Amino acid sequence: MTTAQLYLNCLPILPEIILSAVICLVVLLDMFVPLGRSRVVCGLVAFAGTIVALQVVINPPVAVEAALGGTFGGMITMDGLSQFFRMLFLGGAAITIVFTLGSVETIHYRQGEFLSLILGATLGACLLVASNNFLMFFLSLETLSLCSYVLAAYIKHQRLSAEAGLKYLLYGAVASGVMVFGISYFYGMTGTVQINGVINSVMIASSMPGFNVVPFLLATVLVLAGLGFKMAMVPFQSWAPDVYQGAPTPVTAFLSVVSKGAGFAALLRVTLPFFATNATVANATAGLAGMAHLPVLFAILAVATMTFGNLVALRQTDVKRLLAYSSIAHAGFLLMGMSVFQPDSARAIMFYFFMYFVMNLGAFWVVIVVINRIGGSDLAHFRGLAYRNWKLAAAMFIFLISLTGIPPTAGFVAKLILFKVVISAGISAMQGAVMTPASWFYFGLAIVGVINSAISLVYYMKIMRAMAFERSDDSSRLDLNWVEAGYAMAFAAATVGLLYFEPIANLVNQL
Amino acid sequence: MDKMLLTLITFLPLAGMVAVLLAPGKAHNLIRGIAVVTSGVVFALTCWLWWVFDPTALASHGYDARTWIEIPWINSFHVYYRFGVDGLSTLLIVMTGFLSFLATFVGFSVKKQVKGFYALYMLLMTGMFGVFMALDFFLFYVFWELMLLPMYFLIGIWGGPRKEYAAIKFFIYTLLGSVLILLVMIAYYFQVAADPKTADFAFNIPWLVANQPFHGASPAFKHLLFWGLFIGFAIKVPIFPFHTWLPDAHVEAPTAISVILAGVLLKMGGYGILRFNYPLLPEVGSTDWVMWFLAVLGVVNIIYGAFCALGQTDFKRLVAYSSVSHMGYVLLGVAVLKEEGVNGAIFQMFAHGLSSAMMFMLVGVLYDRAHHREIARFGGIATQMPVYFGLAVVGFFASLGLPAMVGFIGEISVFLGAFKYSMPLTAFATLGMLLTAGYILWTMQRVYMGNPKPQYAEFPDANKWELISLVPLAATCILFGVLPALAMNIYLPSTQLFLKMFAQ
Amino acid sequence: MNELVNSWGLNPAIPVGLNAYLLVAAILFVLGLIACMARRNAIGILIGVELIINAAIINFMAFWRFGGSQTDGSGALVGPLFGVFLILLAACEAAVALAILLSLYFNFGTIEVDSIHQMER
Amino acid sequence: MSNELINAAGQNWVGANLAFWFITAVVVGSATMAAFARNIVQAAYALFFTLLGVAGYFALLGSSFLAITQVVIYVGGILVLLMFGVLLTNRPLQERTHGELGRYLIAAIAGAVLLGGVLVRVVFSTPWKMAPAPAVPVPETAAIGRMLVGNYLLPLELAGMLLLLCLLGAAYLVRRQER
Amino acid sequence: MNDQLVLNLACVIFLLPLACFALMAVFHERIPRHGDWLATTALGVTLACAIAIFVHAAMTGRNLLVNVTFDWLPLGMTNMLKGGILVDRLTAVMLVVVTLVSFLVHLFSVGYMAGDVRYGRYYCGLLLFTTSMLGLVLANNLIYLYIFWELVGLSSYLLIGHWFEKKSASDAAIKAFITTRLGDVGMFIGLMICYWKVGSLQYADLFAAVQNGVLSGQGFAGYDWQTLAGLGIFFGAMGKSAQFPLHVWLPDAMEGPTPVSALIHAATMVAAGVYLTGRLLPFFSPPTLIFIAYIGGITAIFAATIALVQDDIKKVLAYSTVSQLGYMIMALGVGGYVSGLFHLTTHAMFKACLFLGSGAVIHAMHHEQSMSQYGGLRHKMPWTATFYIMATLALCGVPPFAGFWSKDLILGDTLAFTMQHGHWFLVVAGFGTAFLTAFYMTRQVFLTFFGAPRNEHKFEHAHEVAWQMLLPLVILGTLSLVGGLGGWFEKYNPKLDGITQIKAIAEAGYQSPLVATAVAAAHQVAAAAHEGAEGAGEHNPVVAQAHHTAMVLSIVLAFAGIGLGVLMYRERKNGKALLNPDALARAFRPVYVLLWNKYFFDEIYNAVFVETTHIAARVCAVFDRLVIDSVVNFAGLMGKVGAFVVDMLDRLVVDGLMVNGSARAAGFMGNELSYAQTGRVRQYLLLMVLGILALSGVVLVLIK
Repeated sequence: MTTAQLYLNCLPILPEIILSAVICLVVLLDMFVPLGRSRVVCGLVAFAGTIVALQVVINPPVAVEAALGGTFGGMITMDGLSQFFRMLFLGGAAITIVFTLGSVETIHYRQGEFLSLILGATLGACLLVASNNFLMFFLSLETLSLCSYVLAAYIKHQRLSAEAGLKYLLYGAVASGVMVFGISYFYGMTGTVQINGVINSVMIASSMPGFNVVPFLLATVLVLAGLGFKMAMVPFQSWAPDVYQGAPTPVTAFLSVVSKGAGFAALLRVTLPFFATNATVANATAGLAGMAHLPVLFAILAVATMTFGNLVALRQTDVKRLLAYSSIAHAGFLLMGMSVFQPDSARAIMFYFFMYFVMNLGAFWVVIVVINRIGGSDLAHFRGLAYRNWKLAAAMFIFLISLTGIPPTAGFVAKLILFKVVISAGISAMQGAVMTPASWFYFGLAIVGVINSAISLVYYMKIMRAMAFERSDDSSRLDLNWVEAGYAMAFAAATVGLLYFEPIANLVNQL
Repeated sequence: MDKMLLTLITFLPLAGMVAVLLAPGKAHNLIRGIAVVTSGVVFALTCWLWWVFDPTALASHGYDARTWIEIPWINSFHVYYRFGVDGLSTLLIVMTGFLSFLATFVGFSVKKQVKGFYALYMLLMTGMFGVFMALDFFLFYVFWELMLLPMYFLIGIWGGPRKEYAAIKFFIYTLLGSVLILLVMIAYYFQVAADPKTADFAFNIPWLVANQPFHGASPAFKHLLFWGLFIGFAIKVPIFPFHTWLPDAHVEAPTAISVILAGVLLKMGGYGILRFNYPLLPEVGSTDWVMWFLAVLGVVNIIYGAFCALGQTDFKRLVAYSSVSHMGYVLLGVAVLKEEGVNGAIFQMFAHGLSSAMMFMLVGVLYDRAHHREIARFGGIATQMPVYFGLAVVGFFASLGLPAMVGFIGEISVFLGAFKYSMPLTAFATLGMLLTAGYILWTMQRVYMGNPKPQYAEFPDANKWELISLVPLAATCILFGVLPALAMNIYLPSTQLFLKMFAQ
Repeated sequence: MNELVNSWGLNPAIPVGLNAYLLVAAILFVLGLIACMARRNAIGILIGVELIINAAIINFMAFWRFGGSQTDGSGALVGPLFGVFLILLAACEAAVALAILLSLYFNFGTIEVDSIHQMER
Repeated sequence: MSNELINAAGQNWVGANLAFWFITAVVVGSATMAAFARNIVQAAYALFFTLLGVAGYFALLGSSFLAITQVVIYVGGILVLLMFGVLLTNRPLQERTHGELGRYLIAAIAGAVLLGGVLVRVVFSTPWKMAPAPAVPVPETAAIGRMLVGNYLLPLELAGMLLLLCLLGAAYLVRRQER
Repeated sequence: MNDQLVLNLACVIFLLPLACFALMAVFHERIPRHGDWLATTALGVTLACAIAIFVHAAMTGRNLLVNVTFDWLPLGMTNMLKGGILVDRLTAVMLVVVTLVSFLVHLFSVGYMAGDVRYGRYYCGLLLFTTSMLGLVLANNLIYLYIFWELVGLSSYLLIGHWFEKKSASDAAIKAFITTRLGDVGMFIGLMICYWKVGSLQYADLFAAVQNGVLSGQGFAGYDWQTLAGLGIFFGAMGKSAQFPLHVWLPDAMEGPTPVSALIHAATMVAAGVYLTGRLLPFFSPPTLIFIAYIGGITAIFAATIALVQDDIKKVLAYSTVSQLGYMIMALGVGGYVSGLFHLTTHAMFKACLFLGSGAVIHAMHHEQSMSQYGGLRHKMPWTATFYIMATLALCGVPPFAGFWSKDLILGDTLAFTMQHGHWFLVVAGFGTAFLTAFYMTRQVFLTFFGAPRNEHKFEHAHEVAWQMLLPLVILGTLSLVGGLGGWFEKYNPKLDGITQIKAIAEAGYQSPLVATAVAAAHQVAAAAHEGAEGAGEHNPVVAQAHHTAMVLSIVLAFAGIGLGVLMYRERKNGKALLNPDALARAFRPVYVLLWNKYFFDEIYNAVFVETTHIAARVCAVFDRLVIDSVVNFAGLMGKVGAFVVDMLDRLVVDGLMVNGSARAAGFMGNELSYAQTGRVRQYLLLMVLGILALSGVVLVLIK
């Protein structure tokens, strides 16, 4: 590979290169900057680096556009999907860095390592969504995972954090082992580890008569174990509540957004070719390519995930843990979109994720502030918040409403678009005005989704109730600094402002 | 300027909210001042709307052309920022402006968290105006829900002893209703957006009404849509048996909010039925059994609500049930699809807005002094508070439907229309007139009459803020009872357009 | 071709076939899972994970070997490359795991996973 | 097709096949022990033999490079790391796998074996992608090297980054004193 | 004096009290003397205007003076309820009656109500009443009539309940309002029929519709629309005029201040029902008229019997009023348009006088109303006694007092009708009532003014009343004497357009299937009415004969009644009457008890209507809380399965959250599911493997 080739090949991954450079820079800075200032200096550098990387993603150099499509011999691919998610991941990383600066949880611990691990995890996530090769895919995933393990255990003198690290590590190690075992079967079946190659040959083979679908689906299940672990999808969700609760809150926010997003991005990356086929459960006779099986599989997973998340969330009293279950439930909603293999549904998933990104980060920021100021994330700590600081409470209300999916918030739009996709699949499966099993299937799925939304209202309301209708023993005013209040308001404004979702829709439609 | 009018009316309260939020939390009078000024300006603007609105010159889509505003908003989803008014909405908007202005003064009795109260109150105003103006289904739905949230907190934080229960019940019920509306909206979206030629009209209410996208659909499906919308709106009205949220919410809400709840929010149900339910699905609405069923339901509402009111021991609860009874006239008037009935139903909404608001204010005045609402524990108030009693007579008799007051006009008009539809049913419904008189007089006797009780001897008569809110209502109650044409003329052409849909 | 897949080494003319390797890998995989689920000691669980990873590498190598041992083209050298990277990842994992376990040991005084459940339900 | 294979190679596979079975015996046996041994130290020792055996497989499958890597990194690095872990965290109390965990163990075994059954079924029923392989393994070390600086440059660099990060993280976590 | 001036005067008559009311309603606390002089003066001016119109009407030969119509309530683009003013001879008479009595009552109240706690508000009530009553009289359509009809109900309610500290007063107020509103509901139904069939509520349009047969279509239960509408409207009149069986409110209404009783419950408001019946007489179909006549007859005799035994001075007068109103109604029912309305006019005069007189007595006796505490008052208050006795004689029908002329006319009309068409009950009721009336009025006069004082203490403090109270007595007493002279009303009201219409209908061959017997009578009724209107039946020998007979008989009966009263209640030297009333009461004990308890009507109504309504209300309220709230709304909403789900949701959301933050139903499931989260990482791993297994199972199932 000549230098010129190398240069050209490297251009598309410029953001990742920048990230790597920033990682090194942060580590070095952390050694030389006086202790007291390290937090701010390293934080700002990391933040600036992330923003620069984000800028490069949004406005790629001209040459990148020329090289868009593939690089390093098809090792990675640059398309709308990867652009979109890289943007989200980098944004998420930047916001997590901000959260870290605003949180007191990690204040007594070294920042250089923390920030580099965040950036490292982001690097893994970015490469994951872009990778077109299972080796690259797995390696990126592990980069993300390994950094996350350490991050979860970051408050090393705290038992909860250490326990979170342990659970995350053990669960993740097994899950990724299972996943790589599944990947090996894919390789065995198709003779290649290029993702598009694998999928193409599966699709070709499946159109042949006598195609044996069992190994393919088994391998899919094994791979799903690894991705499902990242997405916190039932039945691979067990780790999530404990880890979310135990990890430092900025890390929890990161996990619930970037890590989960990486899982979905990877899933979309793997299944993307199917979305172009316009296949639905309706044409069940067309074998694997007709996707009679995957939609049902994903629908089952979706229903199980959202129902489990919502029902168990009902009994939670720790807001952080509650949000963990809520994020499981949201994974269920996202999976609902996966059961419709149409281009629109991929867009709807991305769209939903964007909204989820905003509102969930906002909610976690409020949790961070509450932990900072009141000292815990239990419901009791939220009591009377509306009277102690209305700005924070108002912001939290907006996030909770949005998470429930009630207008006028981003969450409503997200759910609307998602349900629209599911229902329209049901309608297109109808024959004239006659309902077919497939349309019943999709309508039923939508109804389950609506019921789940209603259930979710209950536990979100529990937080609202604690904040507005109850009083805390300590009713002194809670004075926030401008950062704390400002971020909360900014996220709240974004959550409401995203009601004007035209730009996001356009962004997603570029896929 | 006219183009901006609707936008201004809707979003000025939002600016007021921001101003309230920026004010220091301890400066209660400043906050109240901001609220009064904002709602006052908004009320002035609504009056201006009344002034510029010309009922005889409606555009082809049936709405006032001068104030009509339509801007693409979210192209990918065919959502428009589309505001417009016809006679019906103009009347209700003016009423809303009027009531929310007066309720601002009523809110002065709120002593805790004044800032939060008025901030949410302003937000609520935006929601209410938006609902009456939005002619884009999506936009309408957003405003519809927007109204729900501040209401939830206004009841839940500033309410009475069982406020939480009431707030949650209100929230759940109305949310349930709006989910049904949402489903119908989505159905229309799918039907219209499926065809690229019409996709851009997916949420365009005037277009949907004019083009009837489900014209050829199976009757069963149309019924599904109709009843989905109907239940969604019926919960808000509220119509038996979806009314049980109302007594709780009204009773527990602070007075100012009860006023808004009864005065404006209930009208949204009626407005929805008139604006969406019937025009979108006229074939269903004019089906024989549907007309019968809804008319009977309206009568049940009237009679049942009156009986329930008669059986109450809580003053405010009684007033709440009287709302159930009175809103039955609205349903009865609409269901029979006669000109008199529909006009009467609209007037009844207006009248009930004034009279029930006034009754809630009256109850609130008493509650502020006695801190309880048990009818049995009152007595002799008329001797203690003569001015207040004088106003109470006006308020209660307006609600009773006494001629020369607003309540009468709505009732008589609805009855005259309904009578053309079915004589026995209407004759039976007139029993409601009697029962209404029964519970109102009986209540007045127990609360106001009798020997003055020593524990209430210190009650001061109505103060100036209470008078500011009560006297204009009393005046309008009489004014529009004597000169109903003032209000009626504004929406007659719109009603005619509405009825044309059922002409076949 | 079938022989190549199904050979169990009984025919001296044919090398041990693919299925034999896959079977061994599956056995290792299952044993690894059992170790993960049954061991109370966290390091025992890590041992299980190593078994699973080894099983995966054996699969890759076997598929590579019997899929043509390509040395060029897009699928070239997938087996050894995957193997190398997986070993590398296992090393990273082990390092991180050890660090976390030590941190845990400082906090709890044990690494027996059953006694570590501060958070539940 | 297989005849062609033999003819072309002109090779006798008896030794290799015997080696396979020997290695298999060692690997399965020691892996079983690694999974079930009561003592964690025993399990670690058993793992040692498993890893060595797997290195043998790699040699049999034609990648001496990977076999050596396995021995050097896995046996020499990872296993030693694990042993360190065992020693650093071990207490006089030895691991037990009985008592109240018996039922649980059975569930684990049953689940894993069932999954294994599915895997075996799949292994035997799947038409794997096959191609005739060169009878004599080609020397692949140089090719791997070329690949690593060619198309696989990116994974290599990422792996470097990953190692750095793991080092950072691990070092941070085990450092006792903070600032 | 042209019609424009008449119209202006009519407007003044209506607007002056209204303006005065509005002013006083707001400012009565600040006006000196709470504005009593203002109200009285205003009424004086109004009275002058009314008299001007009356004189004008009498002098011109025309019946109709003013009929102005204007738009009021647009019910649609084309349907319009119109308002309007009508001034004809009947209106002119009514205006004078109303303003005169009202003016005098205002004046009387200055003395009677002096020092009352709500003095100003009392005058507001009087003004509101007067305004409404004048509006009622001036309306040229049923809707305006209905509006003011209800408004007089309101003012009646307010004035009866003037002393609302007394439970009995507020009870009576409610009873009055509800009972009359019950009648109004019927009237409203009649209105609706008219609007539905005719499309207008103008009197003129209604009469035209009757002539055109618009209302002759088959209606409900075999009756035609005209009958139904007529019955409905008459039901309203029954309520307002306290006709059997809606009479129960009027005696109770005596809880109000006595001047109010005089104004509202004797002279004007209760007569509104008679006015309405007379005004719409051409509109009523023959069966309706028969019904009206019977209701009137029953009421007349029925109330008179109750009045025989009452002890409360005002109650006697109240039942007397009911009885006399029955007279008027009966007269209208038999077609005696002139006689009925004539009696309305004269009755207003002497009954107002009686009430004000009783008010004076009550005032003098320190609000003692029981006649058993009176006696011998003529010595203390001679002027009052004089005019009270004059009014009594008028009521008894002694010539030449006012009552004689009108009552005689009624009896004559009834007799003539009966002689021609049967229905002897009416005659019996009419003459019986005349006798009873004379008797109980005599009883009252003797118990009150003659004999020895039975309560010495109160007697000692009794005194003649002030001039403000005496002057109205003088005026009204005089009018009782001269008010009916020569049957002027007959001359004044010679020809009425409506009456000719009745004839037209009758001649058109009216057919009603279910009341065949009534048909024949109806023809005759119409004819008789026509004849009567044509000048006291000079052309018809039967009618002429009837009138002569009736005159003789009525005079005889009046004196017989008075004589019996004297025998029973005039105390001789020994303090005993010739006939002992107590002995009589003992002899006819069951009858006495029945009468004393007013035929138990209050008790029956209470048990049947009031209690059942309250029970129903309570049941509804409880039902609403318990049943609707929890089950029916959801069952109705989503059917059985949906109900379960939503009910669960409701319980979980509303109750669960509200009570203690633990959701119940779903919370339970969540609780169970949460056992999966044991916190043990090995179990997590096991779950993962089991999950993979399960998914594999799903996959295998999906394939097969």
